Amino acid sequence: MEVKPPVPQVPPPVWSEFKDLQEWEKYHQSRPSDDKTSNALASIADAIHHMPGGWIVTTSTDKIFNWARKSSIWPVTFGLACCAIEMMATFASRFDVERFGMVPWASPRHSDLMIVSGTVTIKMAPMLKRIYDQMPDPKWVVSMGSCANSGGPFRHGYHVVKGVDRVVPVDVYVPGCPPTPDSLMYGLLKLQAQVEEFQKTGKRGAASDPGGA
Amino acid sequence: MIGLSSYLVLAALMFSIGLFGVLTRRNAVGILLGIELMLNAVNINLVAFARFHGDLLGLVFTLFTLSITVAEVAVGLAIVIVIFRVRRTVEADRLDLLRW
Amino acid sequence: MTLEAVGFWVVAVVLLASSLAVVLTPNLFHAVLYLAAALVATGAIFLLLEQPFLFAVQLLLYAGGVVTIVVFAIMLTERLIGERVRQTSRHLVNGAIVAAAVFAGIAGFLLRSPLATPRPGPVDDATVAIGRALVGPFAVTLELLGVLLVTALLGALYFARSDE
Amino acid sequence: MSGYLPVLIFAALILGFGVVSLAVARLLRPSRPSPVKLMNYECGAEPIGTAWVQFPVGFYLVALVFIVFDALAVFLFPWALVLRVVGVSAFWVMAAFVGLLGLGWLYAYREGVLEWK
Amino acid sequence: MAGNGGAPAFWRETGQLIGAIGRAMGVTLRNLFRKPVTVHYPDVQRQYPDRFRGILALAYDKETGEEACIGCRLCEYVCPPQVIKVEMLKGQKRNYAKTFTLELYACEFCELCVQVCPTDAIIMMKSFDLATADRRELLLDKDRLHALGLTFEPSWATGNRLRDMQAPPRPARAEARGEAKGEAKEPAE
Amino acid sequence: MAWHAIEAFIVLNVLLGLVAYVTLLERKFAARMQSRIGPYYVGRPHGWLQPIADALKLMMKEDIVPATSDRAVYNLAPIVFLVPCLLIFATLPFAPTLGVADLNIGVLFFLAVSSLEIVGLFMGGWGSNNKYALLSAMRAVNQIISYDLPFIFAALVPVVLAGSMQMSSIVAAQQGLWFVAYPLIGQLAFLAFVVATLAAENRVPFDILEAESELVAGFRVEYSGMKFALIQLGEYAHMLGTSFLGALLFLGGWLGPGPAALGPLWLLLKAMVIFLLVTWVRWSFVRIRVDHILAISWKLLMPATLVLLLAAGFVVATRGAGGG
Amino acid sequence: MAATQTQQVVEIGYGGNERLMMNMGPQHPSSHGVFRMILTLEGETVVGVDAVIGYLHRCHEKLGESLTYVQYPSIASKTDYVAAMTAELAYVSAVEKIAKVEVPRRAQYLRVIVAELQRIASHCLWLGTWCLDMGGALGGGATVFLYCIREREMVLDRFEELTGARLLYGFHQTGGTRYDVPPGWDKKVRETVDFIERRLDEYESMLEGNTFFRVRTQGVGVISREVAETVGVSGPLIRGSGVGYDVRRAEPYSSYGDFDFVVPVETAGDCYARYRVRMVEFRQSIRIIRQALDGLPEGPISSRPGVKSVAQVRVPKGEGYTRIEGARGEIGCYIVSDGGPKPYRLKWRGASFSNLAVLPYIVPGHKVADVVAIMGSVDPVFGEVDR
Ligand code: SF4
Ligand code: SF4
Ligand code: SF4
Repeated sequence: MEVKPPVPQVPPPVWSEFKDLQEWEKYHQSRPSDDKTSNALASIADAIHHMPGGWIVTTSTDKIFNWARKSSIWPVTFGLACCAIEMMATFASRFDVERFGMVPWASPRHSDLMIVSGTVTIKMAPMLKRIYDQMPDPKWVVSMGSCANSGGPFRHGYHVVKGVDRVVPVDVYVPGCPPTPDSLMYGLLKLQAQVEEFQKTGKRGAASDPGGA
Repeated sequence: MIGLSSYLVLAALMFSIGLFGVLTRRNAVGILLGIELMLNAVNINLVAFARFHGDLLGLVFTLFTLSITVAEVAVGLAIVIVIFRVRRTVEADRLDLLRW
Repeated sequence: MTLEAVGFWVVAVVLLASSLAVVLTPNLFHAVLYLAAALVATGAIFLLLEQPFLFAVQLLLYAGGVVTIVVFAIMLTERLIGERVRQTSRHLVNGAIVAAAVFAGIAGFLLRSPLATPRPGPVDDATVAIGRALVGPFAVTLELLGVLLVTALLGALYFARSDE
Repeated sequence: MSGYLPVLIFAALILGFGVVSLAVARLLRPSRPSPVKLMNYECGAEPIGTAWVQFPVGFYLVALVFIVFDALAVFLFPWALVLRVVGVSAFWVMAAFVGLLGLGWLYAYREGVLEWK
Repeated sequence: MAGNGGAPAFWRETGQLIGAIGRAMGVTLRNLFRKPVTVHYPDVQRQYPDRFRGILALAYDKETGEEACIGCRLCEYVCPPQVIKVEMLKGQKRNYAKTFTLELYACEFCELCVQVCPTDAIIMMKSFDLATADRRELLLDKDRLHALGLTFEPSWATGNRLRDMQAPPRPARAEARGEAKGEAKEPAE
Repeated sequence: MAWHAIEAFIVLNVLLGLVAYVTLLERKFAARMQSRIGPYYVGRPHGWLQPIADALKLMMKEDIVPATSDRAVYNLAPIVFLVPCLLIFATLPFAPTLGVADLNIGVLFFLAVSSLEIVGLFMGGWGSNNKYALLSAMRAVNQIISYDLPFIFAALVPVVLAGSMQMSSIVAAQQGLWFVAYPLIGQLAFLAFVVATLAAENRVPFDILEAESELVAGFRVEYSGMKFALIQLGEYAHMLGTSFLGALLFLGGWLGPGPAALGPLWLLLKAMVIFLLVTWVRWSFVRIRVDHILAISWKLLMPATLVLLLAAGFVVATRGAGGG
Repeated sequence: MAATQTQQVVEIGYGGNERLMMNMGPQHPSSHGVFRMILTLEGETVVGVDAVIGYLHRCHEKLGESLTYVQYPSIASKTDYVAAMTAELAYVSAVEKIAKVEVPRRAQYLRVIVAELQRIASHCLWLGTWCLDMGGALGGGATVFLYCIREREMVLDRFEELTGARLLYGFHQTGGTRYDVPPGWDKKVRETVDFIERRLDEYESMLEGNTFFRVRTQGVGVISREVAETVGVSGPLIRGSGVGYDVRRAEPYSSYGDFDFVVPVETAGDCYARYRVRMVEFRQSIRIIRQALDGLPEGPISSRPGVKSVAQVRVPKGEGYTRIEGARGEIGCYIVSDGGPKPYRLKWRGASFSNLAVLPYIVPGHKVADVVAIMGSVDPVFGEVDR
């Protein structure tokens, strides 16, 4: 059969027709940019960077640092609803995220990543925010499943937060209800790629990069 | 050269500090801490004498003192606990059980 | 200065500082921690006096034991937060005077008394010697100590449990 | 004495390692405290009251028994070294000592101190 | 732990304990020598079964190569979280979807839209790999849906097949439609 | 002096590397036991860069001092915890003449220093002003003191048999027969030693201290970043140290076939055997409740080891010779 | 009766110690979701427990009233998301009851097969998480957890082959099921259950005779028969307390009458009894699955045509309540219909919700460590509690 492959793109005006995304633009949390290193180090690095040849030092150390961050992302075990069961399956033997250096920890103080797995309700949101706040910087959030992305099947409910990004800044959205462990792992790899890109500016992964992880 | 007298002075200082603690602390546990310090000072003395006189007795004696101190603390604290139960306080000023 | 002298002064300073802290700090929990420091420093003094065995015993008995027990006692009796932790001390001046007087007395005595000239320490392995003494001449003392310990244990247990 | 010099150096090195690594980390890490972040962690809920409260006596009783037996352990060390040279008499001395403390243990056992509740 | 039922009970319990310790450690030891069940994800992809319900996509008509959706909006109506928006474009021979948007970030992957679609236009893919850093990217428009349909492998289910399978009076028709092609591909573990 | 410093420095560094890789070993071992693969992609194959990545990352994590904590105590605790945990290696020789110091009170030094650990632990638990942490610290102190005694008594058995507290002479006394092979006494003592090790290291089934499911992460629940790393390091170092001690006391230390130069390797191997044994147990059991833990220690293990010790003493005293 | 009992336990061991209020949850490794317990502690002993629920209130009942009979089943599975098949079944059979729809035998057998497979999967998860609670994430508990999840994956694979989804299926529809079995599926199911049956022995050898495990569970969290009946717990909880109540037996639905199985009953009422009950249920489920696979009739899988439009299913005026023996107990679904395509009123009776109500009766007096064991043995699912 003959097909004319259409160009994949999201025409911007389309969003405006969706209340959800209008509100997303309005409410979603953005992240402060100074959570990477101490200011002292930043200024030192800046000084080195401006010395002749100094950029080699700074970029390579930056590479190493980002590699370390990327290779040891510890998620906090935080399950909310059905997606949490799949998250558990992802941590379990068959999918074993420890291969990527991820060790689930119970305390947010030891963790770098919060996988919001499930429906965030209005009652839960402050708790979630607090746990997020209590994680030490730099930290990341993966929104797992439709509920965390936007409220999902329950988004018309009166007690459901329409997307966890209204509460905490989200780095990766994983679609699915629930996403299979494979897709969560895809999302986590995607996150790793983002963390690796987490350059001196503290910039997170580019928005317009749907393809490569 | 650090001689015997240095150790003895050190122990004496420590003893005085402990005594000061005993006298000034209000809290019974605090007083016990002071007593601990004093006993330690004594131990230092014993060991120092044993060392500089080449005498084994001091060492054995220290060993015994250490153990006895332990027993002392245990009983002392138990008493403090009892007092606390009875009086609901461990402030030494108010411990006038023996007065009547 | 020899190494030993340096060691002595360092340990002495640590010891006295932490002892002072024990009696002066308003926070009882901190006082206990300072006591632990003082006890370890005392152990170090033992080490300087070439008694490693006593040093180890000091650590084993005190750092592990007494501190534990004291901490527990505090937990039982006094809340350490809020107003009550800042326990004030009483008779500060009087206490200082008495303590100073005692120290002066001792120091004066020390200065006057003829101290024997230092002799080399006891046999190199003091532990064995202590062991011999314990099972030999001091055997009875040891048993008496056992009686004492048991009595203390029973008494303490009895007191602490009396009205449970 | 001099045998302890390496130990001392070792201890100093360890201390140095701890301090230096903390210092390096201090240089590297970001620091963005906020009131919520500095709140005590309690499963995401707001902590109710303080943690510093009194604890029951059971904790103390165990420590008490421990202390006494720790004192016993202290005497065992020199004893262990001289057993061979002194012979059976040494054994009996210590056996009696242990037996005495064993009585205390028995009492504690009977009293249910070791139950720890 | 020491039994309070006298000496025999004590020894029995101790024996039991030792046996239990042995057994438990035996189990872990046995598993130590089993092959790990882990699927080495980025290196090896798990084989999805044929009916896998992954992300949604739009298909082209098998015969004509035209886009299959006729904009009938049945899927829009049936979708429980109401994530599909379709506008119909009237044509001469047939109708088209003028716009077709799917808010994948709210979809619950219930396959109802696939089931109701009369022209097998909306289908599901055997993949979920659409994780993204921007939520707006999960708003799929028609072009994107078509592109996804070509990117991933479609799963078995289409509207007609699903309805055939459920149709009460004609059980034989499902087979005739070639339902059974290569179903049992997925290995047990 | 300089030589000592260099030697100590080398030992410390080797030690830190060893500890780091012991964590990896445990992770891989546990993963295999659980039908998993464990760290793999960080330094493929088999994630040999994982410990380094973890350490680096933890170094770059923000450090949080809770506002209501006892700041000084909280900040000092990791170091106070770390020092004894690493200092125990000071007296462990890796070969007859290799090590920081082969003290003549070796075993006692080890026990005394490692008993200091609870001070740091309690400081951490107390300083955090966190309920989980404090509860965990209370439990931990209780547990550690309870198992200290069996541990001491079990470790004393080889001392009695060898008639010395010096590590090297204990090993030398095992020339003919490893103490673990000493009829009855050796095996029982080794068993008690392993159990007490499990408890002293807070390993499952005795891990009520970190009891993830009850107390989230135990006394270190509030620690983040490098302080957390130091605490973890201390725990693993203690674990490793105890394994080495076990290898020296019971498994004949560096004795083994082959030239003497292989000694350290043998020792490492034996220590790893103990370590893996402990790990194996750890990943096979559910946790015991705290009161049972104490009951096991006080009612069973403590008297048993004491009796065992006396028996060993009797044998040595009557026979006048140890080590078979 | 029950009240006095609680009173009794609360008063033990108050030795003038201060009480500590400690939060457990909502983010807690052992809270099994988003449950918050405010424990009042005395040292380590729990003297009071305050349960806070509602962190996962997802407006299920309201949603059920605004979605049609066609749409809701897939959302019904999100109530008890660990055992989605049974939750869906409850809703669907309530609709069928009001509409008086016959369900073909093949569909009934399929429903039984998936329900029992689901029970196995759910119990696997229960055993795993329970051991995780008791054994620590860094210990043997984690090992059992991973083993259980490993075996659960096999069941999920079967579900995935059947419906395409791993956790929430949308398998049932009014009048039957939506999916027929793919070729070769029954053989694979047989292999799976055989395999799991063998692995069950392995779990039991890790736990059953293990004294560590027994002291953690025996005599812990005892639900007396009276309390069980007063509070209205169901499922393994009530069967662990000596009441042989099982909806599959008491009121057979979906052809459960055709099968031969045992309803396990234990009388001790403690965590260990509940563990035993569930372990037997594992095996009984396997037995039922084998029987159902043997007798799986040919024929249509649905008595109604497949979904073609949103308002396809209309139900006459009326009301109906059905109950299903879910993995956690009796799941009830009550529907009032006003004759339209949507229910007028929908009410869930979540098994976990009623089971959770027993906590204040059994938790006080235990240690903190026992709380997690009790929580695990109650095995709540918060989608079902908060709905
Ligand atoms: S996205 Fe789906 S699976 Fe995940 S929590 Fe929401 S309803 Fe449950
Ligand atoms: S799968 Fe379900 S939720 Fe998703 S678009 Fe289709 S009908 Fe809507
Ligand atoms: S996808 Fe199918 S159901 Fe939806 S509008 Fe197009 S043709 Fe109609």
